[in-house]
Amino acid sequence: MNQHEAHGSEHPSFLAHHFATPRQQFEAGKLGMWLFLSTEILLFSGLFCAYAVYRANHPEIFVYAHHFLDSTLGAINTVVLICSSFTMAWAVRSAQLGQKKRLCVLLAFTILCGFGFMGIKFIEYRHKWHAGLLPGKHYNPQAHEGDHAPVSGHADEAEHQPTTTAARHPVESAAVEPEHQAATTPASTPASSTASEEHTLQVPPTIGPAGLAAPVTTTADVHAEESTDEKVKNVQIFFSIYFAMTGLHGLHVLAGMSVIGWVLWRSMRGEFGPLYYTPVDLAGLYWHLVDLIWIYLFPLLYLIH
Amino acid sequence: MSSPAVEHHHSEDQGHVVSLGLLAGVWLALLVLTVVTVGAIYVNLGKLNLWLAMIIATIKALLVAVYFMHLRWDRPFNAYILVGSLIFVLLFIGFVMMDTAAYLPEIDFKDTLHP
Amino acid sequence: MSTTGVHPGSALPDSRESNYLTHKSGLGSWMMTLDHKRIGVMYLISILVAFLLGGIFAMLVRTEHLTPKETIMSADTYNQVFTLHGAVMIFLVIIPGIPAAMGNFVLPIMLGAKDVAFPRLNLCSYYLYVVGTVMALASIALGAVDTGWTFYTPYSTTTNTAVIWMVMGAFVLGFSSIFTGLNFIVTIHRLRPPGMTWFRMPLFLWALYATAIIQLLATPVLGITVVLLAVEKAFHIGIFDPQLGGDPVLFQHFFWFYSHPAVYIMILPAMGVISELISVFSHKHIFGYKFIAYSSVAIAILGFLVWGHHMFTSGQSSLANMIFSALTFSVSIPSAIKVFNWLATMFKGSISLETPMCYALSFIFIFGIGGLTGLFLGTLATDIHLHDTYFVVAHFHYVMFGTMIAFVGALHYWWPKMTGRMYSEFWGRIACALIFLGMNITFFTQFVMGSHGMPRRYFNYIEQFASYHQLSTVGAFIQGIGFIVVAIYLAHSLFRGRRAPANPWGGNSLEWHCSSPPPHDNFAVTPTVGDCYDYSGWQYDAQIGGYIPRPVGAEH
Amino acid sequence: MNYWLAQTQGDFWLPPQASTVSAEVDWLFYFIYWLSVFFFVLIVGVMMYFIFRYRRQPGRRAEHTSHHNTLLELTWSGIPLLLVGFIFYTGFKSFMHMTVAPADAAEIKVEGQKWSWSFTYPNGYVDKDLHVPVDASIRLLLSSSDVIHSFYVPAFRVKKDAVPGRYNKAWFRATQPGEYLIFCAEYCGTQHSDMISKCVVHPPGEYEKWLQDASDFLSKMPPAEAGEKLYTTRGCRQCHSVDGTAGQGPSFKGIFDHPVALADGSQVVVDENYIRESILEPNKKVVGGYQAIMPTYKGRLKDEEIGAIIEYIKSLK
Repeated sequence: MNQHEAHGSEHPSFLAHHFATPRQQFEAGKLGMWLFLSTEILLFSGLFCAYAVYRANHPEIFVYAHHFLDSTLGAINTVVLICSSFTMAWAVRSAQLGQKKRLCVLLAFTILCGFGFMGIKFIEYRHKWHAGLLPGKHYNPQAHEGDHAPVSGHADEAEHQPTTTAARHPVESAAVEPEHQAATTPASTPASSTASEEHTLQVPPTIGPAGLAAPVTTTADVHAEESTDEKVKNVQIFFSIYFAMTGLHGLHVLAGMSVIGWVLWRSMRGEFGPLYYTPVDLAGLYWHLVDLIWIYLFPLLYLIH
Repeated sequence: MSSPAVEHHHSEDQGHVVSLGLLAGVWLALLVLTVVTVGAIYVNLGKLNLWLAMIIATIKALLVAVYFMHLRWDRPFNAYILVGSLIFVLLFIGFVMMDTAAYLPEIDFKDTLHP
Repeated sequence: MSTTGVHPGSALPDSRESNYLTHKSGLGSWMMTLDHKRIGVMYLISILVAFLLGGIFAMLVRTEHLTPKETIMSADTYNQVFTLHGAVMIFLVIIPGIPAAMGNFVLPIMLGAKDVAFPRLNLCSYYLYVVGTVMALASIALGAVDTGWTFYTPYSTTTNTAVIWMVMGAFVLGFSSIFTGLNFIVTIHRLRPPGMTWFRMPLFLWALYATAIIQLLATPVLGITVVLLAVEKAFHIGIFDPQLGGDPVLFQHFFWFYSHPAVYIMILPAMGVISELISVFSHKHIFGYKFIAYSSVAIAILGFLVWGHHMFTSGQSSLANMIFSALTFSVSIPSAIKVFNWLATMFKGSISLETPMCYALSFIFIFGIGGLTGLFLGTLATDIHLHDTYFVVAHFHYVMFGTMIAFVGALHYWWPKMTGRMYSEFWGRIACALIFLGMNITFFTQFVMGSHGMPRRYFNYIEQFASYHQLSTVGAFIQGIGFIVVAIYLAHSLFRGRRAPANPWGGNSLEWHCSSPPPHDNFAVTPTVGDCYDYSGWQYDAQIGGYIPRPVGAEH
Repeated sequence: MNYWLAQTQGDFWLPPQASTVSAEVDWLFYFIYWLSVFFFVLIVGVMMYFIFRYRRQPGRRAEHTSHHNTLLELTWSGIPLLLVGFIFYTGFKSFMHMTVAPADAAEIKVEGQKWSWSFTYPNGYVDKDLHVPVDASIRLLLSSSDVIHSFYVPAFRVKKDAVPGRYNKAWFRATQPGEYLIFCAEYCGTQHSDMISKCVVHPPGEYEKWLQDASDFLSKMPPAEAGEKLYTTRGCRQCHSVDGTAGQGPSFKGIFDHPVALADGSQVVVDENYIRESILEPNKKVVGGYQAIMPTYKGRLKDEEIGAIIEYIKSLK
């Protein structure tokens, strides 16, 4: 430190006063980010713990309920996130090499992937909203007919709006339904729109050979749904965990997109180069962690055997 | 770490620059592994399916952490943080699962009396 | 060993005109400051205000118990008041107390750094503390909280009170705590000046480092727990609700995975302070430095493995009971190591009973009782009888109040450094004696009634316990008077106190090498570091009422 | 109420011993106690001695001593380790005695609710107090219908949480006839501290008589009084007050013979038939402003019992 202070004028503008060298500042930032990532891992560990406990003790709930998830969409989202991670890592490389234009393009593409991910998530949530596949008390597989779609695609909002507050307007939703189906679920046919399904819940088959997920058709009785769900009780627990996990993860995706947006803005101003690219690197670490968590969420929630 | 020393004094303040080929390779590997994960559910291995999925996910996670997150060229301490926090996660989940599995009969017993 | 920390002269400029307090003035310069010392002072003020609140709640609880039936409040009010007392004292006072207020102020100076690694994050963490505090306290106006600070489900999810505000306040406070811990770890790793090796760090820094590990790894689990609780309460998702297929005991696992390690967030920094005080006021090198340092880290790690001992009667399986009980005892060993090392430090020392040392010795006494009564509670057979009685209440107050004692001791120790003023030693010792006496009267009686079966959180109690409760209340009032005395003479010292010398106690860690109060960026010249427990380089100077560097070559 | 009707001694630290495990627990308590006293006196004694012996005096300096001594450190780590190892082992052994009930134990179901206990005896009779014969093993099957409670009898050294959604088990064998207090030890709300019941330990031979008498209450008591007993023991009290305040369900006070508005807008007069129907099919005609959450009592209350409850409601003017 002593040496450096002798040449105070050489203190670059990006170097905070209490650091002696850019290297020290960079490594401090990196260590700080890794520590923060460890707290994120522990934050998610609570949900993984809840998942593990209920799955170990009641595997039948998970086997039954996961058929309601569309694993094609899950797989697409996995690919989207992996691509975004790749472009993010590439962006860090571009920053290191001082390729400003490429850096901006790659960051923008990464944010775009984030939007794609959230868009698909929105479609999935909306489908569950319509089908009444909601957490806890709101789990009501018959309620698919005519509930309002959530106003926004934000993970938490979809999760947080109790069904009771949504007014029923069959006419409006009828107009919405086919559109979202056609646009979003090419490979599967979620049971959500036809009137004949008023009391019949058809489990959407997952992708691939029919042998895997033979469509289970259950006749759900309004008064005693549990007895007809093939004796599978407490299915709502699965959806509580599903929404909690993907919801929290979705929030992290949004946070990551905002951070990358901020980094993108600074990149466009030309703040980063071979000497200083710490924010790009740290935002990248965060984004990769979000990807990492999804890598586990995908098989745990969508691919249950 | 095992990284070639040449890379390091490339520039004191710049850190390691990962080659584009390596990044693309990791990316492709991740995509292939995703396909493998999805494909693996068509093979019926009973309980092993879960473990297989977890092993593949862990390989993917390692690829991301080691290459995309630069752990290979980073100070080892950052890797220790990651591993350390995972150990605490396992402790947490492990203890809780051990206990809930052991008291499960009390809950099921109640269920059978009051269905 | 014989080298003093800093070569004399260079480190003792007269900074009366320019120090961190006078560096800039105006409210804005405080609100937006990035200086760790100012942030530490702001934390200190906020925490003292919270302590006043928590203390008032405690007094209300004790006053209510003057008679077996209703004395001054209804049962519902009582339930809210003890909840607030617990939540305020734990989340707002004891957890941030030593690390965020004292640690922020002295950690970078002790280390020889100019600031913590991330000053902005540090300020952010302070404001998160403020926001969290406001949210938690807003619950009073929005319908209060009556769950106890443990928020056990399904009570917390069914009660008709503002639990969501309180738990979301705890969530925000958790992030404040996480950021402080993160800052400390990075600072210690990356900002050590040349010569400051790991084993030259003062033990207080080791304690803060160990604390920060817990803050980072345990607090996020509290975060997810309270978020799930809030979501459960608002939308009935049922993860903890048996009616929806959930499991209330699972909540207890989640909660204690944080809240047991949190106990060590509270006690470890206190132990770090005591290690400093005992050595400085015995004027003797700390004994067993490495064992004390390692025992801090050991406590931090082992503290994660014992949470189940809060759940011996909850329906946790016998297998888990056995494992958690066995692991619990493992924590007692590093704690015992520290106490024995402190005693060995005093051996053949030159012990002066200045106010901070009075607190340090009180801590050993009180922590001795608090630690030893932990044995009753870690033991399965006796815990069954004692669980959820006043015995537990007394036990954790002996430990937690020990932390407060250490906090007040630290406050007195670093007060001259922070404010540049000395306080009255006479009143300092009187107040310490009052607090010590009142504390023991209050809580020792609670051991006796607890072991007789008086359950905790009782509004009414049966006649047989009346005399114990009344004695306990008398003790509480004595403590209250003690704290009022402290407040008065400290406030007085701010305006009328004697100017503090740079090194009033003869300590040798780096904060005593810079002026009182310290200059804006701590060290004009980065110090070279020696053995911070070697006091031979200082001699007392009666004229300035403090220690000055011993002239080179002088005999000692 | 006298705290220890049976036996008022007990000592400075612990309540009287009235179950088979008490002596074992107390022995361990005192073992830890005296060990703690020893270490505490040692630590504080040494500390006081040092404060006095090495107090700062003019002309005296701190002496230089070694800064560490590994052998010493290992000694004062090792000895406590051995001691706590012994404490753990003994504690665990006693705990297993307290946990595993003998095979011949009679079973009583305990249900906690805000804010009372109800005890279901093997013959199906439900009482708000616990009655047991002396020198007989009793296994308790604990549960809760709302929040967590904890069953605690200090004199028996027994405590176990009553958790909703599951059965926890506890057992004891009382050794002294008399009455003992049962506390709720897990915080459960407004009247947590009043959730106190009695455990009556009957001398040999009297328990059976008591149970027979008590089970016969329907024929012995006036119907309204029997109804009141059922009201407190069978869980009506949790939701329905008798003083006019609205709980989870409507208050019983002055409800009989009066019309109430139902959730669907229609009206019904509260008479014998409506009450009977509401007990057996509670969610058919729900009073407006309340949720349909009451469980059915079909098969859980006998016809005479329903009759008694109706009489009790009638009596609440």
